[in-house]
Amino acid sequence: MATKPKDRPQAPAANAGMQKTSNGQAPLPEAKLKQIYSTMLKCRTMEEKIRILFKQGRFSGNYYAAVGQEATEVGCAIDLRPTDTIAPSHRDFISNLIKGTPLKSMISQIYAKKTSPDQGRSSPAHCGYAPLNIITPASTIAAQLNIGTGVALANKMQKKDDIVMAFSGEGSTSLGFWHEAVNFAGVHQLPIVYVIQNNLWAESVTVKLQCKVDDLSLKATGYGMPGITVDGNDAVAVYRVASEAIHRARIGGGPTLIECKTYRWYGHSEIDPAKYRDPAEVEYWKSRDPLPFMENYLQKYKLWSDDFKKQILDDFTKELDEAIEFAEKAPFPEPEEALDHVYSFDIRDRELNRKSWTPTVLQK
Amino acid sequence: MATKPKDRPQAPAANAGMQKTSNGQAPLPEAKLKQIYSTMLKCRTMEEKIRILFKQGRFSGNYYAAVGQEATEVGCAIDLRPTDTIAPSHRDFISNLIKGTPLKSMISQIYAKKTSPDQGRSSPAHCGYAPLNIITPASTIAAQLNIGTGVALANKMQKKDDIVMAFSGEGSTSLGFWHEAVNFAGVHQLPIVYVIQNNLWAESVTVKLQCKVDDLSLKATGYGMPGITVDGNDAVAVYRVASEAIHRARIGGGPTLIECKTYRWYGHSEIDPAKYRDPAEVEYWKSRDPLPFMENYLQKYKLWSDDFKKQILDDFTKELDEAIEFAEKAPFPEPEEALDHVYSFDIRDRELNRKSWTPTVLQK
Amino acid sequence: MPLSTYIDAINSGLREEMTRDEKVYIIGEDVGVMGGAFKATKGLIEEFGPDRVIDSPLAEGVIVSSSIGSAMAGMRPVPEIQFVDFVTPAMDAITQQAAKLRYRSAGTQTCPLTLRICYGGGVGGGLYHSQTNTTWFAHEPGLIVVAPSTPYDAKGLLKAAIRDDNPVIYFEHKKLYRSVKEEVPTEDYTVPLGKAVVRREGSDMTAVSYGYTMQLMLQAAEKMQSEHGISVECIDLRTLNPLDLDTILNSVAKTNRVVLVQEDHRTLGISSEISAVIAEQAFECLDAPILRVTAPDIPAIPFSPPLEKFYMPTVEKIMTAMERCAQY
Amino acid sequence: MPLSTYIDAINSGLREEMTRDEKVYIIGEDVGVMGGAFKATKGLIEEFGPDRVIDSPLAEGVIVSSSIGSAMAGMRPVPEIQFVDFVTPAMDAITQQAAKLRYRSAGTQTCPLTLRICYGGGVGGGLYHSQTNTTWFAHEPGLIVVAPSTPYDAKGLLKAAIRDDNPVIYFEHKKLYRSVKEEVPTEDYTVPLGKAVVRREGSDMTAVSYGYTMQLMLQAAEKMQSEHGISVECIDLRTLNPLDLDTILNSVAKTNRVVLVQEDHRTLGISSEISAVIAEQAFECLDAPILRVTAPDIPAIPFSPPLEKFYMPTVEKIMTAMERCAQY
Ligand SMILES: Cc1ncc(C[n+]2csc(CCOP(=O)(O)OP(=O)(O)O)c2C)c(N)n1
Ligand SMILES: Cc1ncc(C[n+]2csc(CCOP(=O)(O)OP(=O)(O)O)c2C)c(N)n1
Ligand SMILES: [Mg+2]
Ligand SMILES: [Mg+2]
Repeated sequence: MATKPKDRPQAPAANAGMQKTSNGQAPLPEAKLKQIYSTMLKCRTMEEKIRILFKQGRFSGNYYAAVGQEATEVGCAIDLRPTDTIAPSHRDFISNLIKGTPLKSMISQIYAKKTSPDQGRSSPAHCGYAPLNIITPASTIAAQLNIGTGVALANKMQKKDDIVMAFSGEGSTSLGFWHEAVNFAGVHQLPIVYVIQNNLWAESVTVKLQCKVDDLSLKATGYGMPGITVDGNDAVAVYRVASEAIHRARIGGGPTLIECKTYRWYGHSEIDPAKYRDPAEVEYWKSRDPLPFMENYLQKYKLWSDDFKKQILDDFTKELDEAIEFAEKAPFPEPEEALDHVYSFDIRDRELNRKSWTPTVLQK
Repeated sequence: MATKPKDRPQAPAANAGMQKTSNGQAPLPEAKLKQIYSTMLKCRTMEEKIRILFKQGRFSGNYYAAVGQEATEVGCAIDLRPTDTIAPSHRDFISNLIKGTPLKSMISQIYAKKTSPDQGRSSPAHCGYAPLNIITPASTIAAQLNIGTGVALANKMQKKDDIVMAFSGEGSTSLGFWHEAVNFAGVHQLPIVYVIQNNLWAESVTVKLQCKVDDLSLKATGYGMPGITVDGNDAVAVYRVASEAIHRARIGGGPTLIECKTYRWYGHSEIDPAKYRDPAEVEYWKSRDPLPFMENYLQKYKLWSDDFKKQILDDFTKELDEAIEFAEKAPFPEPEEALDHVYSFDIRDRELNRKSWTPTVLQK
Repeated sequence: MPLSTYIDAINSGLREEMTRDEKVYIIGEDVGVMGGAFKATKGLIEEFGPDRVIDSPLAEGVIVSSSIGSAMAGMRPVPEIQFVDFVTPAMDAITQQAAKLRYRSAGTQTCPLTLRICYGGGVGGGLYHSQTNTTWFAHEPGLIVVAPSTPYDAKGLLKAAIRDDNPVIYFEHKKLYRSVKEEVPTEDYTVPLGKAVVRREGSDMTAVSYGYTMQLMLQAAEKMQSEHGISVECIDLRTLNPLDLDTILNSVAKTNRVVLVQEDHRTLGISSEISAVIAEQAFECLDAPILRVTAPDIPAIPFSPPLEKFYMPTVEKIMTAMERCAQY
Repeated sequence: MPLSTYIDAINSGLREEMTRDEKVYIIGEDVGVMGGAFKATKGLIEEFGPDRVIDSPLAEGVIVSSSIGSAMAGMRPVPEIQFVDFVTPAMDAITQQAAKLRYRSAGTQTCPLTLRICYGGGVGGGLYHSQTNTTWFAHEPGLIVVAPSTPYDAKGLLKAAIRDDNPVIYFEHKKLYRSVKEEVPTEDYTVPLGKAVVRREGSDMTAVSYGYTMQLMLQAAEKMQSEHGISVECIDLRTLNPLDLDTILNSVAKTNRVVLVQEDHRTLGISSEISAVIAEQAFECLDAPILRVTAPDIPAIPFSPPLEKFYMPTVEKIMTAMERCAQY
């Protein structure tokens, strides 16, 4: 006989759980709401500043702004502990700010200076920070998510209650690596939260050509884990959904797949005019800017004042300017530092490699 | 706000479709039922014979028997046209028999003789046949399924109504390649039918460690295609489900993911005693042998006679013995043929490669 | 003949082949509406439509494997990998399927495809947008690997590749896209696969390279002539697999000295193979050690400008090696 | 000291390291209840439980990438790839992540893992169970690649690899598993990574190999002595990346002749690099061409016995090259 597949085993439970905490009955603590807003505002401020610096030619390379996606990034990552791990993609530079990487280190990364966490090795947006367990990203799509899955495995093995927050774009979900990692986390019930930032575009490719389904959290069905789609521009909704997933992961309840529907305001990178998009689509999403949305929310709960915003901006702008000045003045790495950190045995590297273009036999 | 994912967009439609044709209301034509049975019987007979030949040391290498899975293989592939393509895995040697590859070619493959379709290059169970569009398999899991997806793309581009039948085991579904191909077929609505033969084991690894879900057709949800799970030991049920999927693919309705729940009677290969399985599990599944199941079915419709079976066996055994004799007498390839078919320009290969271990400078 | 950049040569090569043969199609990330990350496929989706210029999902594996299948079924796919740094998901498709399909089926199933891959450093791309990785494929019998260094060859090799019955990996260097111009015929022509070319005749030593560093090598050779009166014969490999050994060995027999230049890091770059072939088959001809000018053995090109500069071969580094070779 | 096979040496090396350090764990296909396709991990799941001997899903990518992550987080994973023919899904994890993590994080994030990979032909495995593919990894700075040829080294290198702070790719040759026996200490010992060893001293020529063909080369050397009175110094590379050039160059300086032996096909096998290094740095020492004994350039080892036999290097083929080298 032909049988209809059993219904998704876990997703309903998760959704059910979601109802309890995420439909707005109990408002979040005031301090948390303010923290979410102020962090989003800082992210926005920093990235718009970085974009200007790029246009001014003050750093080389490129930058992948998450402007428009702050509610997702902040809502997911704001409550992480220092010992939790973030697996960021190319568009998650701001996750460093959220988790607490020093601004001077971050802006040094933008300038590829010796003072950056990777001493100028990766491209500007690719910032990791070991002291806070932010994985230094490769550009390879989904690579950090895979490594993050391994960190979650270690957490489980070591019986720690640290969790992993792994970001990916909707484009990433098509990649084989992505599938292997998420499936693995399902089998081993790892303490990890997978967040798909569905910003509708992977570079110039629409999500319609990426995947046949509309709600990417449906993919969770095939991995036997809870899946949920949330408005990624609503920081409070994201926060609630993420909190539940983080909590579940922490107490050994396994992984969750969250899709945040959001939008990338600008081009894929600073050199992409993004002409492939309908201007009306861009306008629509700009009208759903997560920042005013959150301002309204604060107003509703009488937590808002113009001064509150001004204070955040004043303080942060000062800090940011200092960081920029620091980074601009910081030295570049020395050329020969290119030979370091290949292996754990450093001196050997240099010896080995000097031979690369100066044959020893002729040096004598 | 947090939103519940929309329900699977296409699977219900498919299941609905399935109800109409597959719940046994209209019996299949008599000739088809007999053909299904006789083909299953031939597959079983051939594989049991091959296993004996292996034990007798009459061919080298190894063999991966599909004994126990004949209802799935035959039910899925029996109605394919010569111009349709099969993408077989290591366990689908019998798909050649079903599609019509000459027995002499098939048994020559077992013996790695010059007369095999690949002139002795691949291992015994890895048999393709270009005239009937059976892809010559690599051992790499899911590789044929990926190539088959490309054939389906070509069929669509060339506006042909040929389809592709791609087999994989449940283990294969964990692999990144598998995911990339199935997702791609969903996006492009390709004329392909993916059949997962869930025989509960991938070599020694239980499906419980492979994937968190029980019904693997649930994976279809994430790819936006119909998914259905069927009793893979019920040839008629499989046939109905496959026929609908094949039909849908042929008329441009896109891909389907079918999970056939079945069982591999013997070890992963002929050298695997499969001690990791509970004997009770093996017994249970042997009691669900697809062949007597089909015999009963024929009896129910008064299509059965002992003579019918005997006739099939007599004829086929004769043909098989001839093929074995042919293959045993056939020559091995000449050693230097190892150098052929590297590129389209054959002669050059030999010249190039003779240098490999006889430096020309010293030949003079 | 009009002057053309390297990337325009690729673009017009694609257009001409798609016009000539309707079985030719393109698939890859951002090749359609965006016209490619570097605009190599610009205008093609407008001309040939989205069925023949396919914006694929973000999945290099199926970009290549679907091309293998469609090629087997009669199409002539020209898949693209945006950066060779991201070719790894397609590693199985390329090395285990495309390279071995003809062989494993004794010639009964084949996959004539042309996989375009953008590679190379020197443009500030950093660790994951500057890699070379040609070795992985030059090492695989069954694949033809080409890497043009000029606009003329870029077009001619591309057209030859698309028409060839073997799987061809076509490496295009991003630094060359807009930095060199050359006369490129508007009439149909091809450049033969498997043939190196002597770009500059010389008598004192043989220098061998491909891609971007071929251009540097040529400049170094000119300077060696004008500044030191040393005549360097320059060979452009063009095809990295299978290698055109005759052209190399004949030149070495004439000059007796060899300098090999590659952008790739040192260990097991293509120069290693060329050196080994010469040391085996032209040993008698050698008057000096075979010198290699390569990048150092580090995992990839770091981003920070001083680090990238340190990594890349330069005209000066090449000249240093040539001088030492000559003085030996 | 008891005699041990190569595979038993691996098995007891794993057991000892898992006992010594509870951070060490194993992950791979069929490594648990089955004890591995070749029984390398036999008995370990019984001893250490399924949390430390993990039967993974059929997905080489995550076998390696999860190991990278867990290593970064303090574990000492020993993942296994069943056959190197199936390493391609892990190509990104190995070459782009494991090899580059330390580098891209300036040493702040590292992944000490030991990836065991079974490789090699000569056992009737056919196209997809016989490959070598060491070049892909020997070419990648940031990886340490070892390939033991004896039971003693198999155990000692494995233990050294597990304790090392770098990602180590450990190639084990399936033909060696049960074909050689040797005394292996029961006390703790390691064999240093990055050091080749002179297996046999000699004065007339230097021969270099690793893995299974190292054993053939040794036999050929014995015969050269007894049948022709030619004394061959045999070097076992043991580590393929980074290469121990000093041991090789010192030997060549003594013998002035070189034969390189590899099971891999010819183009861009490890012998190419060794030849290039010698031709560059020890040119003065050479009295004869550097000869390579390799498999022919075909995509993989075909299954049919006459074809496989044709492919594999043999003692006879190696002796032919040695004789020619001596006669030159
Ligand atoms: C494996 C791989 N293929 C291709 C690329 C090039 N690339 C960088 S970002 C990107 C699009 C990513 O889209 P998505 O996952 O949706 O993330 P978003 O940029 O929208 O945040 C592509 C194709 C890459 N980095 N890695
Ligand atoms: C990429 C890859 N990894 C590993 C293997 C080794 N291998 C061959 S068959 C097999 C198990 C396959 O299980 P499944 O897909 O369920 O098919 P079944 O054997 O049960 O028919 C494995 C691990 C392989 N052939 N390819
Ligand atoms: Mg996106
Ligand atoms: Mg199975």
